[in-house]
Formats: sequence, structure tokens, C-alpha cells
Amino acid sequence: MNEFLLAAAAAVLITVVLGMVRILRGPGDADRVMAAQLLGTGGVAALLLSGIARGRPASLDLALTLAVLAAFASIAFVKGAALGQGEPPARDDAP
Amino acid sequence: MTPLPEALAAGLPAGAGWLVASIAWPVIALLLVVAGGERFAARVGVLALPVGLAIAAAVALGIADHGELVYHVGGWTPPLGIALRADGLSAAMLLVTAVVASGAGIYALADFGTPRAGQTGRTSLAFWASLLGAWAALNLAFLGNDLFNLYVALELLTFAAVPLVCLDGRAETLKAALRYLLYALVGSVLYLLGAVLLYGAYGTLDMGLLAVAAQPEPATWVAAALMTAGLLAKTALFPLHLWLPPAHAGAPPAASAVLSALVVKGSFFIVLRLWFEALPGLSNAAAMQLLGLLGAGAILYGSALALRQARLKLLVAYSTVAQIGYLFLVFPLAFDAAAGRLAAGAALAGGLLQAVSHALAKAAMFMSAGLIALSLGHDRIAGLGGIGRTRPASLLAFALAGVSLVGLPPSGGFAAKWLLLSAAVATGQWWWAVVIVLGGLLTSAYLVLVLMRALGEPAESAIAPQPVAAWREAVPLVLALLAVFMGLAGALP
Amino acid sequence: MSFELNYELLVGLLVLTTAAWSVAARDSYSAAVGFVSYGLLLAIVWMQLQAVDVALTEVAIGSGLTGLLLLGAAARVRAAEARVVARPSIALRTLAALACVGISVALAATVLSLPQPAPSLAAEALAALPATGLGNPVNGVLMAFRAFDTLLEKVVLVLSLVGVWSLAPESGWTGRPRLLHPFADDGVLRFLARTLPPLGLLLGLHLMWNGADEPGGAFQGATVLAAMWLLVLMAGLGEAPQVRARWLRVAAVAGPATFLAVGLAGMGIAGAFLAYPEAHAKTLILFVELPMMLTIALVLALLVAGPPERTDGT
Amino acid sequence: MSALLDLFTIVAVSAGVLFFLAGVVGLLRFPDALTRLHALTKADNVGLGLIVAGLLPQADSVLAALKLLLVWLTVLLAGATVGQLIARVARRAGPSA
Amino acid sequence: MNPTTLFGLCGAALVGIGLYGLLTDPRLLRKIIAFNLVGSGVFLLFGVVARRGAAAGLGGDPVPQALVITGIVVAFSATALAVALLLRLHESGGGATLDDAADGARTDRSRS
Repeated sequence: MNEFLLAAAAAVLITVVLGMVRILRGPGDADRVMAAQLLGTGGVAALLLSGIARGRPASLDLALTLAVLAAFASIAFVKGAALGQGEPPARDDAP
Repeated sequence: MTPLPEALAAGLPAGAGWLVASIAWPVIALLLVVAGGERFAARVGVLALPVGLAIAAAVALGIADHGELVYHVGGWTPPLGIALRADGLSAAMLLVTAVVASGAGIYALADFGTPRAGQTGRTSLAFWASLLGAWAALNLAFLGNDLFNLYVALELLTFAAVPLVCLDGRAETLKAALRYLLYALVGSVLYLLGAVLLYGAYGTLDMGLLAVAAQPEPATWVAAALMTAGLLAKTALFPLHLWLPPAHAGAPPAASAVLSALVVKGSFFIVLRLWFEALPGLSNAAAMQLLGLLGAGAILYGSALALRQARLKLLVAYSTVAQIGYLFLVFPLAFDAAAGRLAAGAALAGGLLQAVSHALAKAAMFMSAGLIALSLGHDRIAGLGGIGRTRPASLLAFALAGVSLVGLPPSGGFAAKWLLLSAAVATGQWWWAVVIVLGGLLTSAYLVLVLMRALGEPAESAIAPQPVAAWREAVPLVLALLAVFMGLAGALP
Repeated sequence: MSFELNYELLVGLLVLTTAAWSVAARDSYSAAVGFVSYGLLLAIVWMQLQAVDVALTEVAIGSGLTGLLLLGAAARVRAAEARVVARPSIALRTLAALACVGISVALAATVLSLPQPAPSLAAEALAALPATGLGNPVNGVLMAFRAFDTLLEKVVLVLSLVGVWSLAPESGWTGRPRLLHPFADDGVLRFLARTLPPLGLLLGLHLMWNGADEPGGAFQGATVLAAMWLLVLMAGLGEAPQVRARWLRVAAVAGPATFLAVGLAGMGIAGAFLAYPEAHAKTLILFVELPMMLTIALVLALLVAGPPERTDGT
Repeated sequence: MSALLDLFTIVAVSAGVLFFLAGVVGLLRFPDALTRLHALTKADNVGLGLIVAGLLPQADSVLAALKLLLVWLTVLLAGATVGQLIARVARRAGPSA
Repeated sequence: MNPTTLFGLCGAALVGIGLYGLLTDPRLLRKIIAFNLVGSGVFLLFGVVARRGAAAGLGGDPVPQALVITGIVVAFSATALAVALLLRLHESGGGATLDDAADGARTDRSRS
């Protein structure tokens, strides 16, 4: 069973990292945010799977922390993207 | 400071508590400055200066009595706990730090005093917090005996020093601050990497325990190389000096004084401790010659560039690059080829004296250069004419500090260079003697150039000089006089 | 065993890929996203290295706060970075690459040459742990054996906050950090900022309280609190404090001040600076950790938010 | 009983992994940002939900099971919010992005 | 090879990758990111040292683990200060690098 859970964790990780190609290709910031969001969720899943497989209760706290902070980081991504959009791109070119 | 039974059991001599005080006091003052706010920053800071000075004196007296003071923080002995240790070297550095910090603090009252109406007090808060933070960090660097504790000291020093560079917020000084920050961060991360490898190999970070355990093997070598490289970047030893001139020349004078006189000495002191105390068995002739070679490069390159500067503050900053070079001549000169290890002696004493007298002289020099620039409204060397008549006290302070930098008797600089020269002669390494003498000649060349300009006639376009308070001129003068008479004090005991 | 190694090999490779990514990506925003992913994978590595406390810190800092910092910066300097023209020549880059490969190889060789069995202070730490009343040896090191480092690290935090504030333009001293200027239309964000923080608050306190005996601690808890506070501020549910607010200043130094006071009291009652009398060690440590958590949460959030800037007219 | 629970775990976790895979395929293959977002939210919510459900029988305490559910709820909550915000960014950037 | 050694090699590689970025990318933000990579590589090596020191029933030596936590906090403070400096430099028209020649914006403006 534990081997299966570890294999599942590995599969999830590979999958979400494949998704990172979206960060590379973009084209928009929205796509990059999505890929990062997916990575966060996948990371949570991998932590849960490997934590249960190893019988480490602390990994649940870690996954919970990650889930809370991943939500926060996603907001940060969006905020960053919006900050980039909202500002006139050539702001420092103004006289 | 009454020693309790437990303290005695842990082997704490009476007076070792002052080691804690010398770090805790500036931290307390720093916290008060932040909590008290801009309006009280200068007052709290100034009140902290004499207490800090007294604590440094108390440590020095303790050293005079006991020779060495050791304190186990929390009562936990190394390797699990952290030890503080003070010897003569630490005491000298603690004292000079207290003196220069006090001088800089008093001098800064005019620039960073209690904010007047219409001022936000931003720079006042930042200056005093940084000064006190740097003081605490330096004292820790001189007392720390644990490699990771010293890493924290180095980082504390960085965070205190960088904001000092760009208090005025101009793009030019911001760039200088960023370059400084990047060099400093990479320096400390390399240092930490070395410490990690040493822990991996020997299971301790305590320098005393490492000295016993460390073997001359590849892991130790890699660690020592990384740590030394990192510390050299922070000390701005040639060719890792690029960050120093813009950072030190662009900062306000009181800040430049602290940065140039003291901050670079913190990391240098750790290099000394590393090679002399933690890994004494690791040193070999080639590595020590290499450090000396970099030092020699710094002396010649720094002096040559100082000679070519058009601005006074940049000249003083390049002079720091050169004077740092002398510090590193200690390594080849203190190397005992017969025993195959570094030995404390004339060379180490000379290096320490150089660190102390340069601190006093360079602080005096930056402060007097600041007053000259304030008076003239610029610091172009070509436009210094007439300053000898309008600001004689500042120019005198500059010249006296120069006497020590060149190494004329009876200055501390003279005593330092004399000790280094005699070590060079005694060990038959005449090439370092040549470098020392050549460096002295170059130093006198760029200083005489400044003095000649300053004593010359004012240019016709010269504007009326701005007034400068006499008490401000007194600060660099006192520091310069201390530097000049250091040599006599050193000859007494 | 073999499968375990495969899982770890995979995680290691992914870590290196994301690291290389955040160096090589053309656009800094992508690089920052890559760095956040890297931090997350690194947390998995720390888990594999049986360092749960570090994994918690890495998740909180690496993919949380540092990410926000880097992403915000990337968005703001994007236009200026697009104009950067000069790159080092191929020859210089090759030289740099060779030097870096050399350093990595030397490090790898050193790691492989480390003695076996490895020296360790695990037994010493465990033996001394009862004197602290704690059950988590990592927290024992942080709060007792090497409490001095921890105290000074808090001073580093305060000092860097003053450093960040000192970068405020003179006209912006009474303003607010730009990151915290709310969106125009924030209904959705407000919903999250109302629902998530209660959970985060619980989690933060749980981590701190648990930290005495289980993985976790004041620092990890505080990071979660900092993130929640930032979320509330970003959603416009609360006002960012002015840097000169008295309560803010007192809170910013409360942690290190309490720690220092307890440490100095230790000189009198326990025989050494930062020593605790054995009967009250755990109580004192928790007494120090509470204000420390407040300070850390506050300072971390304000470090991320950046210096105050003028809010009107921008 | 235990074998039955293990079977449930295997089925649910496998299905969860498949959802992640489908989400990524969607993220990589779908033509525009909004449809990609649609694919992503599926992977997020359902994929993790299935994995959490599958792990529940393996949890060794009620508290651990509660934490598992809490993790899922958090991700669900964040996913919904962030999804809307991303959609806003995507719309503002224009249909070409 | 065991997993711990594997991560040790990984840490060594991270230091190299980060240093390369620091040396070759003129953009300040990228230097800051690269510095963080070097830092985490060093911390990872420390974590490997800790794991190797597993003894007395502990999964790792708690001393280096605690020091890594301190180190991460310090590295974060450094990043915050560096980013604040970078943004202030940018706001005051100083471009995105330390080198005036590399900042296309700079030369453009001086011409116009």
C-alpha cells in the first residue's frame, strides 16, 4: 500500500510539473498563475500521499500550512499580475 | 555581576558578564530607538554612547586582570551551547569601536539630531538604529567564538551598514547600497557554506573545539577557502573591493566614518580568528603568501587609484582600499615556516595596531572631509583652495589623520608599519617590506597633493564658505590626535 | 528502498529543474513563479530529510512570503527589465559556467568525503532537553541551547525593517506601502479574506503551541499569521498602519525586548544570560514565544509590504 | 474489511491522479485562458478531493481525518476565489492571451 | 547511493546554479532570486549534514536543523531589503541593473 501511495505522489508531482510548461509558454500571466496554482494543489496532494505512506502525522500540519499559504500565494500572483497591468507600462518614461 | 554558584561551576570568571553587556547594551538602545520613535532616536542614541564606552573599558580592565574572559551563554557549554571569548585583540577592537562610534554619534547630531518641524525624522531613526545595530554586531564579531553565531553577527552588520549608504535616496547611492548588499550577502553565504562543511566534518562550530579536532584534509581546505573568500568580499580586499568606494564615498560623513573605520574590520577580525584560532594547523606558506599578495595588490592599486581621484571623499574611500591591504600582510609575516603554522607575535600586533589606528584616522578623515565639503558646497580636490584659511581645524584633523595613514612617527600607523616591517626583516621576507615602503610613499603623495591644493589660493569663482559649528570640527580632531598618539601609548607597556 | 530512491530522485530532479528554470527564464515574472514552485518542492525534500520544522519554515517563507515579494517586484520592474540590453558575452558566460561547475564539483566531492559515521549533537541535545521542559529538540536548540542566535536573529528582523522603512521617499513617510493599495473591485478577494484568516489564526496558534513538543514553533506560526494579516490588508478589509504608529513600534520590538529581559533576568536567577531556572523553563519559554510571535508576524508582513509610499496621486 | 478499504483507497487515489493528469492536459492543450481555467479547477477540486477521500481510511486518528478534510476545504475555498480573480486578469489582458 | 547523499549532491548543484545566475544576469531582481538559490543550496547541505547525524532515535541532528531555520529567516530579511532597494532604485529612475550601459532606458533618456 505504501509503495502505491508513494507512486501516486510521484505521479502527481510529474503531472503538475508538466503543467509548468505553461509558465514557460504563457502567453499571459493568467496562464502562469494557473500553472502555479496547480503546482500548489499538487504539492499538497503529494505531501498528503507521502506523509500517510510514511506514517508521519506532522506532514498533515505541513500540508495544511501549504494549503493556507498556497491560497495566499495565488492571491499574490494575481495581485502581482494586476499590479503589472494596472500600472502604465512605461511609467518611468514619463517626463 | 555577582557570580552565583552555578556560574562558578560553569567556569565563569567575575567580569565575564561584561561580555554579554557589551552586546546587550547596544541592542537595548536599538530597541528603545525603534520603540521610542524618531523624536527620541538621537537622545536615546547619545545617552547610549558613554555607557557603551564604559562597558568596553570594563571588558578591557577584565582582560588586563585575567588575560582572557570566557562566557557560556545560557550556561550551556560548547559544542551544544555558544561561548563568548575575549582576549587582548578583542579588548582593543571593542575599545576603538566604542570610541569611533561615540565620535560618529556626536558628529552626527547635526545631521541626524532630533527632527525639527517639517522633518519626518526618517533619516534620524535609520541612522541611530543602524549605528547601534552595527555596534552590537561588531562587538559580537569581536567576542563570538562560535562560527554560526559569527554568521549572525556578520548579517546583523550587513543590515546595519547597508541603509547607512543610501540615506539620501539618490539613484547613485541606491546603486552603491545594492552592490554592497549583494557582495555582502554572497560573502556571508559562502562563509556559512564553509561553516556547514566544518560542522559536517567535525560536529562542532566552536572555534576552540575545532582547533583541536580539525585536520588538514580536503573538506577542511574547501571550507576554509569558502569562508575566507566570503569574508574577503565583505572586507573589500582587492580584487573584491569594487563595492567599497561608491558606498563609502556616497554615504553621509558620519556613516562613512563608521563604515570605513569599523564595519570592514568586523569581517577582517573573523578572518584573523579563523586562521589563528580555529584552524591554526591548516595554514601553509603558499596560502599565506597568496593572502599577502592580495594585500600588496590592494596597497598598490588602492593608493594608485586614490592618487587619480578628483573628489576628496572618493580619495579617502580608495585610501581605505589600500589600508585594508596592510591588514592582510599579517598572514605571510606571522607564518612560522619552521613550525608550519601561524604564530602570534610582532606581525599580529602590527596588524592589530594597523586596524585600530586606521579606524581612528579614517573616521577622522571622513568626518573632516565631510566638514570641508559642507563648508565649500562640493568636495572637488581642484577646488579646495583657501580651505586652509577658512577651516583650519578640519584641515589639521585631515592632515594629522594622514600622518598616521602614511606611517610617520609617533603615530599608531607608524608603530603598526614598523612592527610589520620588522617582522618582514626578521622572517627574511624583504618583498613585503618593499610593498610597505612603496605604499607609504604613494599614500604621502596623494595626501600631500590634497594639502597643497588646500593651502593654495582660493579660485576666483569660490563662493563664501558655509559656517560649521566648532564642536563638530573638534570630533575629527580628537580622533586624529588619538591616532597620532597611539604609537606612544603602544610603546608604554 | 529502490522505489524510495526513485521518488527522491524524482523530487531532486524537479528541484534542480525549477532552480535552473528560475535562473534561465527570460521573463522575471516567470522566474519568480518558478522560484515559488522550487520552494514548494524543497519543502518536500526537507520532509524526506526528516526535518519537518524546516519544511514548515520553507513552505511558509519559500513559497509564501518570498514569493509575494519577488512577484510584486517582478511586476513592477517589468518594463525597465524589458529594456535591459547588455548581457555578458558568450565567452564570459562560459567562463562563469565553468567556475560554477568547478565549485559544485568541489562541494559534491566534499560532501561525499564527509566522515562516516557522521559527528552529531543529537545525543547531547536529547540528553539536555529535559532541563528545558520541551519535547521538540529543534525548539530546544532554538529557545535554550542556542537561544542567543535566535534572539539576535529577531534583532536582525527589526533592523531590516528599519532598513526597509529608511527607503521611503521623504514625502511618503506618512503614507502606506504600495502593495497594500486595494483593488478597485474586491468582492471576491474580500470573501476569501473573511473566511481564510480564522482558519489561519487557528493554524498559527496550533503550530506555535504544538512547537513545544512537536514540529512547529513561534516562527512558523507567525509566518501563517503574517500571511493572513497581509491578506486582510490586501483585500482592503483593514488599513495598513502608519510606520510612526506607536503601537506598531512597541509591537515590533516586543518580542526581542521580552526575550532580552528574560535573558538578562537569567543572569540573576539562573546564573547565566539566557539561562532558565529549570523548574520554570517551559513556562518562561512560552512566555517569550507569545510576544515573539506577535513581533515576527508583524515584522514579516511589513517587510513584504515594503516601505511606505505616498498614496495620493499615484 | 481492511482489504476492502485498501481497494477503495487505490481506486479513489488513482482516480484523483487521473483528474490531475486531465487537468494538466487541459492546461496544455486547450486554446484559450478561460477554457484552460475551467480544466484547471476540475483538477484542483475533484482530483484533490478524490485523493483525500482515498486517504481517509488510511488515517490513524479522527484528528488526522479531520485535518485531511480541512486541507481539502481550504484548497476548495482558495480555488474558487483565485479562479475568479484569474478570470478577471485573463479578461483584462484580452482574448488573445 | 542513499537518498541523503543524493540531496547532498543536489545542494551542491544548487549552489553552482545560483552562483551562475548571480554572475551572469545583469538584472538585479534575477540576482536576488539567484542569491536565494545559493542560500537554499547551502541550507540543503546543512540539512544533509543534519540527516547524516541522525542518532539517539532522532531522524536528524536538531542543531543544524535549528540553525537552518534561523538562516532562512535571515535570508528572507535580506531578500526583503534587497527588493525594497531595487524598487526604490527603479522608482527614482535608476533602471533595473547596476550598470548604466546595460539599462537601455538610461541611454534612451539621456539622448532624448
